[in-house]
Amino acid sequence: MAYIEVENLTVTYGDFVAIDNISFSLEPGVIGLIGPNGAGKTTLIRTFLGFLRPQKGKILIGSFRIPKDILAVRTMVGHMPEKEVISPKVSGVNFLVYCGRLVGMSYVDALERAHEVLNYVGLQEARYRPMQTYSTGMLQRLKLAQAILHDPRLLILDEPTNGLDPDGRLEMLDLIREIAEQRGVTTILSTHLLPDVQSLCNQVVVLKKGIVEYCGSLKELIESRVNQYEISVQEPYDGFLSILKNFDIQYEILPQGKISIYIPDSVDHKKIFECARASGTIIRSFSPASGSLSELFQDSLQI
Amino acid sequence: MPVYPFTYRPFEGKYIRRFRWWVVFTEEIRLWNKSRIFQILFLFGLIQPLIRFLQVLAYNSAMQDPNHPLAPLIRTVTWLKVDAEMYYHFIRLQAPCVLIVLLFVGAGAICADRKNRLWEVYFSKPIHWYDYLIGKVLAVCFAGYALTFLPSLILMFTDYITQKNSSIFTLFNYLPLVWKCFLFSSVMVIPCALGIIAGSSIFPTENITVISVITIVIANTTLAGLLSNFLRDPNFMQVSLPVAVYFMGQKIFNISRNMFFRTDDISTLVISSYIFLSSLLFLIISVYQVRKAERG
Amino acid sequence: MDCQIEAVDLSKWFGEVVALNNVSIQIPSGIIGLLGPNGAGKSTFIKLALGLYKPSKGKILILGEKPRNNPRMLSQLGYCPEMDHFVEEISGYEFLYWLARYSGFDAKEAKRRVLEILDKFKMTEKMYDPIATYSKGMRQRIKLAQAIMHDPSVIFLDEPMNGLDPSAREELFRLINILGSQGKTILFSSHVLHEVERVTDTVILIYNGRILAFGKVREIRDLIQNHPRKVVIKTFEPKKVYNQLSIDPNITSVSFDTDEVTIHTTDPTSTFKYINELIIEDKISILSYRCADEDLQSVFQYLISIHMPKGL
Amino acid sequence: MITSRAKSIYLDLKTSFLHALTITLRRDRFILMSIISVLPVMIPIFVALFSKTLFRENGLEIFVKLCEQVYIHTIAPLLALFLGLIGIREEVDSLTIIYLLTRPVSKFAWVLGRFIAYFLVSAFLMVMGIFFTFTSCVILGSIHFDTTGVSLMLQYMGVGLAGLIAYGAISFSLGTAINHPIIAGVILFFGWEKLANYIPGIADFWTVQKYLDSMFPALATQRYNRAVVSVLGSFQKELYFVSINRALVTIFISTVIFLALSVFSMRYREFTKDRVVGSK
Repeated sequence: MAYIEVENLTVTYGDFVAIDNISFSLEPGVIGLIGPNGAGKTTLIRTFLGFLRPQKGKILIGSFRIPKDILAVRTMVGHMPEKEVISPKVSGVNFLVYCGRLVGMSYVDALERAHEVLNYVGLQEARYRPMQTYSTGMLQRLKLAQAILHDPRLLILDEPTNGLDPDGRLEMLDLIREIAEQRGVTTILSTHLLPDVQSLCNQVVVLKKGIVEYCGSLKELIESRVNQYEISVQEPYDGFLSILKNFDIQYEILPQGKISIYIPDSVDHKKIFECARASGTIIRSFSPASGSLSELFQDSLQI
Repeated sequence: MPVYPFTYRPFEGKYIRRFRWWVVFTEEIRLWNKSRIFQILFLFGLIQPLIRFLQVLAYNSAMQDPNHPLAPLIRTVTWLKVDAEMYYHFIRLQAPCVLIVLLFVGAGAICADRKNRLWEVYFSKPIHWYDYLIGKVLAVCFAGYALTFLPSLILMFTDYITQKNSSIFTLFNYLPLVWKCFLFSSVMVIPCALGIIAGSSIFPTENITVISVITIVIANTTLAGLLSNFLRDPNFMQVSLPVAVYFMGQKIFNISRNMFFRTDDISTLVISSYIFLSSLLFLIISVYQVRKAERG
Repeated sequence: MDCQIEAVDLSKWFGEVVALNNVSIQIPSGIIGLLGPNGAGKSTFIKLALGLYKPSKGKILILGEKPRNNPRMLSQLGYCPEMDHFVEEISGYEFLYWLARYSGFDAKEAKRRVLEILDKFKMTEKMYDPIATYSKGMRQRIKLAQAIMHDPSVIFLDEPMNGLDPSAREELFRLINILGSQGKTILFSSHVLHEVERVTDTVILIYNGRILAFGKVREIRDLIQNHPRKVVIKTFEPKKVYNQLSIDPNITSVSFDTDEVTIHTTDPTSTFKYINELIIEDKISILSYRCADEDLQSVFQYLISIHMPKGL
Repeated sequence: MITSRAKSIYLDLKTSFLHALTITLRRDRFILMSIISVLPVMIPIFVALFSKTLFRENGLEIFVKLCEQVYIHTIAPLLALFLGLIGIREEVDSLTIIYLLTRPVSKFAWVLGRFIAYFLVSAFLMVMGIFFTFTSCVILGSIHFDTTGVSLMLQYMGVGLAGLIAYGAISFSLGTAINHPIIAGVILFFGWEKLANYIPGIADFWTVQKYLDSMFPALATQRYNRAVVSVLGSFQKELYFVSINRALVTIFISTVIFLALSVFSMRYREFTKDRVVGSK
């Protein structure tokens, strides 16, 4: 059952073709929309919301057609815009109340919901302060809060973890996961941070220069590579690497101090620990790797 | 002891689909009330109503007491008299305050939302462009009425209760006056509000909106003044929108003379259509801008 | 130690909110990461160093001089701000050209430099388009271009990685490394440790307006490695792992679930060593294990907890 | 040392001037202002079309009124607000000013360069406007292109330029020093100045308009009385009349003071806004 269907969609700004005749269909679930800067992710989202008129083609979300049934779509959609949104003099809770009332809640409902949602996204203490005193992370949370305020069926998040510190990023991802999985909200997550996609999404749409490069489930994209492990080792690990080389084990150094190791089928993974002991170092984390999306991303897109 | 989950829960309430503009309207008003500058400007605009209030009190108390020491004085000074014309002058003299307050209130109404990228949030909610626009325009108009029509109502009520022979039936005598005050206030406030909202929807920032509206008002009035001056025909003053509004007020209050002009030979149809058409133009501009943002 | 930036009792408050609280630090030349969560005071520190703010208390010296209202000093500084505001109608070329002129170059030199830097950033094809049409990455690049265009000796980059895709990040890392190898001092703020780690080994940790630590990444890594922590082990036989691990004296608490065991340890190094031994000796078989709190926030919390009196 | 400092200030001044000039000339509001400042030219033509005789009789008065009421009392403050105040305010509001603040530019040179650019652009518009008005009056036959006519025109141009300088300096200091400058500017230039002129002798010493008025050519001022000037008011006006020299000195001094004020606030204000967080 396809939830979102896009057929032959073309969107242009004047002469510039932002989205060039794309077609895909997606099932409910968490959908990753990935691509480099300027690939047309934001344009696609704005078209979904009816801010842009498509040049040609049609979009179906559920049973609603865009742009014909745009108001019905907007009732069930929560949108978290990419850019910083700020209403400087207004406090967080008042902003949310206003948003809720725009959707059509009564004042009491909106106030109740606003407080609940603020608690939920972790803005308890800042709720009465004007928004101009908020930090980037807090504004980001507030943006998420206004998107989930009215209990949407479809959540569109444009770069939700942009500008957040790692802690905030993990919290944001947890929030999104909770909403998406426990509440069964279909979520479109536009991002260029591949770990986010990897940890959350089950389907991806890869955009590049306005063209769909890949669309489908993430599992098919990343077939699990059985004999590959990701480990992190206590520094210094040069000795460890040279021992690995002696045993003809291939490795690759990843960012964040991690090492990716490929072991032949004949060798047990205990070998790695033995090598570590031989070089006097300690393995601090160990997990089977599932093929990194970032490699794939960079391979297939050549960016 | 049952423990209830403390997490995100689905919303089961009802959505109110109608009168969405009311939300925008109340939010706007709530926002200005927080601004210190707005409060100062508004209080400044309430100086004249206060003076008029004292005038009504003094006049009525003096006129009804023949032995009052001030009575002869008040009887001789015609401009202290409380009658329909006083309301005309009251509203007329409020005009500069109305312009300044409406500029403060309305200039940022739309362009600030656009600059702060709030449109992305607001229009992703199920709200029509016309709800948004109506809310904004009405809020700005409300500020105008709060400086003209509402004080004049209060003045009338004061007048009514300070008169000795007032009864419930004399209250009905005020009805035409209420209507006239409302008409004149509307003629003054609505084009002003629409013009400012139109400016706010075109120009990028609040400052540019203010200066452009002021430029248009001043250029328009100066042009009219020069034409009437050179051509020795005061009626050319109606080319100026503010003066056309004054003339319209004179027509509404049936005042044929004022300090400089005779308005008998000015056609009501011409000025009213002039005011109407310019308001329509402003409205079309702002509708075009807002609709473009909402519907692509 | 050559001291490029020196802060003495530096404080800055806005109204009653303290943004930076009594900071004293001497920063040597080289590439230095300014690390801290959102709202810790990184931006405020950079803006004070640039003279955009007047210190509320204390002073800040760059190369021995106060930067505020000091044109001679400012010609040595480059700044890439965090915020994303431009005059949108003008083109990227013009934006850079006038800033180059303001830096004191004549028309010919300014033009040469702008073209050179645009070429370096691969933006020549869109340089005459208005900035409003640029994508996020291009806007970021143009901000960087204006910061390094005039060959400053001290460069401040405020959250330069924000919103860049992976390939653009790579390019930025390369650029910072090149600039660093030319002997410039680069102070760049970030909230992601491994980003900083890619380009430098010296960081300043800043938290709630105070400098928490200043040193090598290695030392911070060691701190991460040595402070008490939580380890999550995934296995098919949690009971067995539980039994084996509860022997270790360093482990303060062990708990297990259907397929995972969570332990808290006071000496992670020896605990990891112990786990490694167990695996090699085939006493337990595991699927994976990892630290659950190996990030900066926990380091911050830990560092604060060291200095905090126990009563609090 | 001193010479190198002076030279660097001169270079900053030049850059700032050229920059301000190029950005001002390309703005939409420059086009709008040039249309507005040339628009009064249509009035003599319009009047002439309506009645030839009227125009011939009062042609000089028409020119004088156009210059005084339109150009000097209205267009000069408008130009100051439009090209001076908004030019500065735009940078501050969009926060692009911090790119400038981190450049090695002396603030004095920056303000002065901008001011000169503003003055040149607006002076160009004003001079062109007055010149075209004069020409159209000459062509339509009310004024002759002789020494009296030309000197009248030149005098008005001079007063107009003095007005631009004074209003411009006030706009600059408003734009750099306060947060809602445009409302303040409008109230000051179109509220206070007009109002204060009805209370001569006391309040009008604090307006620019009084000093500009006193520089008007004598020939013209004798010819017309403003409609609303009361007898008392005109008496007071004569009583507190300001001589041309004094007016010039006052305008010059106030310009210097206001420009110094804006340099001062450029140096000591913190233009960048930071969102700070106390406790999370």
